[in-house]
Amino acid sequence: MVLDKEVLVPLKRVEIVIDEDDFEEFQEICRAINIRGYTYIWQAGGFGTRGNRRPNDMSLPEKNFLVIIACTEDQAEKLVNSISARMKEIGGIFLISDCDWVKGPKISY
Amino acid sequence: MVLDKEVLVPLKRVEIVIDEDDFEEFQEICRAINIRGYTYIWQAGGFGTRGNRRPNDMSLPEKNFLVIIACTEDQAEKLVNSISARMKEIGGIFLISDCDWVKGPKISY
Amino acid sequence: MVLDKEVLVPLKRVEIVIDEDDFEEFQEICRAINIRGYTYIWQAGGFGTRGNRRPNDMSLPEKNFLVIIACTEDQAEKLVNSISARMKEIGGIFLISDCDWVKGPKISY
Amino acid sequence: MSISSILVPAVLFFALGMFACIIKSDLKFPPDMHKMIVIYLLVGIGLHGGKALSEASMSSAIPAVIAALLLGFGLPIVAYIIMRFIGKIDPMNSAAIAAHYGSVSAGTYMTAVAFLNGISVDYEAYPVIMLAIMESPAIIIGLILAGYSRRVLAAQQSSIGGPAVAAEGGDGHQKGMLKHLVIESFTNGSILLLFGSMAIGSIINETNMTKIEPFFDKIFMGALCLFLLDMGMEAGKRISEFKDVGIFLVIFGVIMPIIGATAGILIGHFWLQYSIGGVTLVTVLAASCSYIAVPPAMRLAVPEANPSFYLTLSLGLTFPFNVLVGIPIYYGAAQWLAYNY
Amino acid sequence: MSISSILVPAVLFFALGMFACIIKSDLKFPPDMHKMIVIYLLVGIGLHGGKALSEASMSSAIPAVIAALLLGFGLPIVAYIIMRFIGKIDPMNSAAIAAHYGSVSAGTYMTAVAFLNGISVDYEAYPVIMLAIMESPAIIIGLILAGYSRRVLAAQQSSIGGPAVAAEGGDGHQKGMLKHLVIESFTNGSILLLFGSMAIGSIINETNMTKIEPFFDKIFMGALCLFLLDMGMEAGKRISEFKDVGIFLVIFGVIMPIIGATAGILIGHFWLQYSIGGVTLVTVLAASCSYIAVPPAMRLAVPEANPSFYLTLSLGLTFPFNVLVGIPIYYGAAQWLAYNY
Amino acid sequence: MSISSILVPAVLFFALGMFACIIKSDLKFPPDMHKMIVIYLLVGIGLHGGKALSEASMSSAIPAVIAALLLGFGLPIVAYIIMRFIGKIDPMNSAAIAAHYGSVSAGTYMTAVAFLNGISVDYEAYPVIMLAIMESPAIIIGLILAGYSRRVLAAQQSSIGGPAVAAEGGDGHQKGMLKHLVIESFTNGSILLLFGSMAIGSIINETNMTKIEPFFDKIFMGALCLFLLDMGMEAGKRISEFKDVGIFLVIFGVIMPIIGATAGILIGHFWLQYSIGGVTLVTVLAASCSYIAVPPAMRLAVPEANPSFYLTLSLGLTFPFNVLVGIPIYYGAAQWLAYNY
Ligand SMILES: Nc1ncnc2c1ncn2[C@@H]1O[C@H](COP(=O)(O)O)[C@@H](O)[C@H]1O
Ligand SMILES: Nc1ncnc2c1ncn2[C@@H]1O[C@H](COP(=O)(O)O)[C@@H](O)[C@H]1O
Ligand SMILES: Nc1ncnc2c1ncn2[C@@H]1O[C@H](COP(=O)(O)O)[C@@H](O)[C@H]1O
Ligand code: NA
Ligand code: NA
Ligand code: NA
Repeated sequence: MVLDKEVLVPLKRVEIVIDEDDFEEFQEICRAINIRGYTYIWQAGGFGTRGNRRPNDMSLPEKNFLVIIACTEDQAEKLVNSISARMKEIGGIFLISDCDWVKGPKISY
Repeated sequence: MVLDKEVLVPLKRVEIVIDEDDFEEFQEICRAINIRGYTYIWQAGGFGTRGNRRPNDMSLPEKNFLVIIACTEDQAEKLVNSISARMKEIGGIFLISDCDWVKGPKISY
Repeated sequence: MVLDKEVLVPLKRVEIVIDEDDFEEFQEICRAINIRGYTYIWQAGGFGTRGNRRPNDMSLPEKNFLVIIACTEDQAEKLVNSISARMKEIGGIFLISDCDWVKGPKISY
Repeated sequence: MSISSILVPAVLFFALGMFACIIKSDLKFPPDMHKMIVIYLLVGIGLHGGKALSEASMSSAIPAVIAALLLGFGLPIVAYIIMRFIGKIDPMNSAAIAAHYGSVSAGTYMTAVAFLNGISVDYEAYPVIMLAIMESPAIIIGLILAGYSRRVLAAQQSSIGGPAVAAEGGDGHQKGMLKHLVIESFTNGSILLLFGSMAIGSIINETNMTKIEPFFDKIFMGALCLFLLDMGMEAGKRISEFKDVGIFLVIFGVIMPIIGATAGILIGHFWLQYSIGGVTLVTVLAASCSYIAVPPAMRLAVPEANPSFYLTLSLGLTFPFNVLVGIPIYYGAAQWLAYNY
Repeated sequence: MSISSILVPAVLFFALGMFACIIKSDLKFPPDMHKMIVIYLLVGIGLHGGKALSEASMSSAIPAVIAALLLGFGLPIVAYIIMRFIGKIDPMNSAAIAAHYGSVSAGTYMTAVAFLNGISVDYEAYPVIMLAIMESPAIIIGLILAGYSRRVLAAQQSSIGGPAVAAEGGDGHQKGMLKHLVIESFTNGSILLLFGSMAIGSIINETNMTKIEPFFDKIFMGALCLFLLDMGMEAGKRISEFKDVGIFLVIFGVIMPIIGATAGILIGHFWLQYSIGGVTLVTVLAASCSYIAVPPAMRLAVPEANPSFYLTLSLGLTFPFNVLVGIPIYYGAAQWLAYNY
Repeated sequence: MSISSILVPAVLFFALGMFACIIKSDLKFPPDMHKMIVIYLLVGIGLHGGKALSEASMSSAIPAVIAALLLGFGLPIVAYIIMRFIGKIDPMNSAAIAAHYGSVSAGTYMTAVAFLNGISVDYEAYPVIMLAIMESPAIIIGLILAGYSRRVLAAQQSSIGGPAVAAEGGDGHQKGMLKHLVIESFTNGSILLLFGSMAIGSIINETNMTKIEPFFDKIFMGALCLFLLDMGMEAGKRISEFKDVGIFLVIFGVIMPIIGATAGILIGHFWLQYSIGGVTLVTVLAASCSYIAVPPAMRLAVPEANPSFYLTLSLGLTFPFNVLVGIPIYYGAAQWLAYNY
């Protein structure tokens, strides 16, 4: 193993796709359960149970937000509890995988 | 293990980078092999065997689509069979990793 | 195991979030340590130790670049050595996870 | 009216846009450019209308308002009946499509204004109020029709032993949705821009109006050309989807504007008694079909309907029909009515 | 000055934008549209000013330059003192906010120009130079105030045994930052556009100017309306954040422009001896508060300060105050001064 | 022609843009703004040209068409020979660069029009047809040159025992590509806009033209300034890449437009027998170098070539050379020819 545990922190990588309109609520949930960092990409397109969602359509623009969160398993569980019940009602997906956080001067997970 | 298997479905996470011009064909392939959901980000930039691809260049705009698919291993295999031969001919990358799908009311994988 | 090792190359998937202004330097580092491919998404928003970063704010636009790199563990280690010390000083995150590269005619890792 | 006088630049640019799309040209408009021009055009038409209204008598605007509501509530019901009982289209798609035909298209209206300008024909100030008013009623009717259909469907299902869940859930949902959509129809961006700039146009004085007219008036017709160039490309994109829509709906997409136009021209001429130009505009409003305000509303309110149906009909068929063929016909008919009745 | 004459279209569109935001309309401007209009407006105002300057005497511009520097360096110090000693605001936020009030807002300036145009009042060419000059000094003062505060804080901490790291690190950092910001204040996009187009406006001949005036002059006032419509929405977005800012700062956001205005009007009238229009513009510059150039500079130079504070004050409070209320008052005061002293 | 008369605003804004880039200003144009202005300018120039053509005799346009094809096919061959045999540049880069110099730049053309307008010099309607026609031939020549080079390279390699795979694969590929590029050259967005608006400009009547002229004609020269401001920044970005390009190509980037200009001026004066203004425009077309249509075509057709080479030459060198220095020289030469021969 080249990269040893001195520089790596094992975390969960959460990936959420959510409707543009629900992103504000998502942010509130994050605040409530004290998520300390996330990255989002607005204007993602996609396909799912509701068919195509095209961010640039003139008549029917539908935008997805793609959110990436590196967090502890604990926080991931909290997120699952606060969000999962509402996912798919409000549309989108919620994936969890493993990742390693490379240590740096500041910590935002 | 905090997050137990009751709420999680183990799936494959497929990540593809493809030229803007080939995205339509990609969508047809997905339809053909019955992929039930994907998310895409248009206007991604990148660097690879063909050098820099800059989405905002005035004279030579080259856009990548970044596609993320959560699917079963079965579907991932079908994707590999239908696409992998053509990848790199048409440019781009094709990655597969493991992820867990957090269950919700609707299923789009 | 459906997808066998004939078509898959196990690699590291590196995911970096970096300030727009530091992206050029990041590219130089990649050149220096001979990274052969990456994909980036400009105009990502996010939240972290410096609070919200909003790419579309009129008065205070702050853009993150989200960079995805598929590379060998060796290269990932070089990246960690060249970048990790500077991360969080210049802002952002640095995640590493496992992935499989689906083989194609050309190789850019 | 010679041939060259009906060669309205805006319409020609529309045709150019469709042509570009059909020959698969790589010509593309930045999406934001479209939004910008729309904002500009709506403000321009609002200011112009507001100024005209401030010079007209307010009380004589009332019939226009009533006519607008009548058309807005009536036309979607007619459209729904035609689709359900002649075309045997399923209820949810019928409701969603009907709402589009009850509402209006500012693009079609502006093209008609350009047409009248090109042949130097005057028109009243009131149709612009109708434009602003007619955006909303059809949305509400669409929602009511969808609610009604859901109940009927549920009754059918429960009578054959199926679950009535959808209708129940739908019912509470329906009320919240109605409230939501009513609020939305007043806070909708384009309606707000239209009403807001009408108000501004009617209260500012001559000096101030003169300062902003070069931007909002003088260059308006030229900017409209770029807008229609883009619209031509948008319409062209939809043509390939005709086959999915089915033959009945394709015919409907041409017949329905003519039915609307007939209602509009009769109301405009016999009741409102406008000039030829004014009657033409009322006719165009009644014949036109929304492609901006209604699609998102129906997507939300009637998720069961297939967006490809209403978008193809509205953008791919009725809009081009009105712009390329309808307007000169409606004008001709208004002229004929004026001379004969 | 009748009621209808102060109904400046640009200001009414600003109000419309705020209204749209308050009723939560879905009206939105493409972000790039804002940037485009800003580029256009800055070039337009620069060309116009440059042409006027080329006809004016250059030596009489010197007092304007000195006045601009005086206001730019002086006002932020005044603002800082008020916040620190009356409001007990923490030093870093005080420094960052102070910088905003020392700098200027081209949007406010242009609205004032539109106001004067609407009532056909002339003004001197020099204030546009002041606009270009006043963007930068306050940034430097902000940085100096922050550096001073950091040292004071560090001294306090070390005297109670805490680490003085921040101040040390801060010190070397401070010098690099000062250099960086000074360079930046000359290469800043909007300053460059202003100075650049002033230069171009002053050297091109009449024929060439005539060719580009339809674009940069004739349609200017109309385009300004769309700009202010957007600014209204931007300002509206910030209103909900008043509560986080605290009562003292809200009051400060109204008092400080009045203090600036007082300084400006006195300098404009007694020292520069401009006409009523010119005095109004100088007053507006002194009263206005930056929301474009200064925020990113302070974010970089004073990361300890809370951006929500300075943005809410500048965009949500002082800008609307100046546009809706301030400008006519400043004009009235300039008029009163002119007739009485 | 006094100094102040050659201070064309558009050119000055170009210089300002380059300056902004050189001093590393943070001034940036939204990418969509560039695209919008380009669409607007192409339509404007097309409409204007179309109107002029409709008043001119069609048969006398034929020599212009032939001249355009001659220049479009001939210049890239000249360029290729110079690069291959004098500069010893590798064949694929030579082919790709050659294609750029055979094609034209609408931006350069419009700057020349602005220059002529500024000094009130008239010009014929035909050069705008040449502009539209000359975009494509060079692309085809570029492809043919690349195909030829591939075969030569393959022959060399196989004679020294290497594999000839590239050439074989390249050959079938080549034919499909040629067809693809020929189709593309007719469906290309800017060509379509030019031809389309020329057609529209030539068929609409006077009344209709008058309605759209304020937008497409009156404000054209001002909008062109913003376009060139942006082009200045784009050109400035490329300057740092001169070193990678090598000394020969840098010289080539200045010599080649002069060679093109010489061909153009002789054809324009002796064969086409245009006025001074018309000859200047033909000269500018021949001297100009594509940076919009050709780069993507060459990227596709000649992937072996280094894009940094042709972009740096075209955008960073030849475009600024023509805009800042070339146009007045070409005009002076045309004047001299007119008076002496
Ligand atoms: N299996 C999937 N993989 C990736 N993204 C998905 C998947 N299913 C749904 N999505 C995303 O979630 C959005 C909403 O899904 P839905 O609500 O099912 O229409 C889609 O537009 C996609 O962007
Ligand atoms: N190793 C890699 N990691 C991430 N993205 C890659 C990698 N290699 C290629 N790409 C992406 O694929 C695009 C096309 O690659 P290529 O066809 O090799 O030029 C690039 O512009 C990148 O966006
Ligand atoms: N835990 C996290 N997960 C995902 N993204 C993060 C996380 N922490 C920080 N980021 C991203 O990194 C950017 C800079 O972080 P910071 O420098 O901590 O403000 C943020 O704006 C986010 O986009
Ligand atoms: Na209608
Ligand atoms: Na100030
Ligand atoms: Na040429």
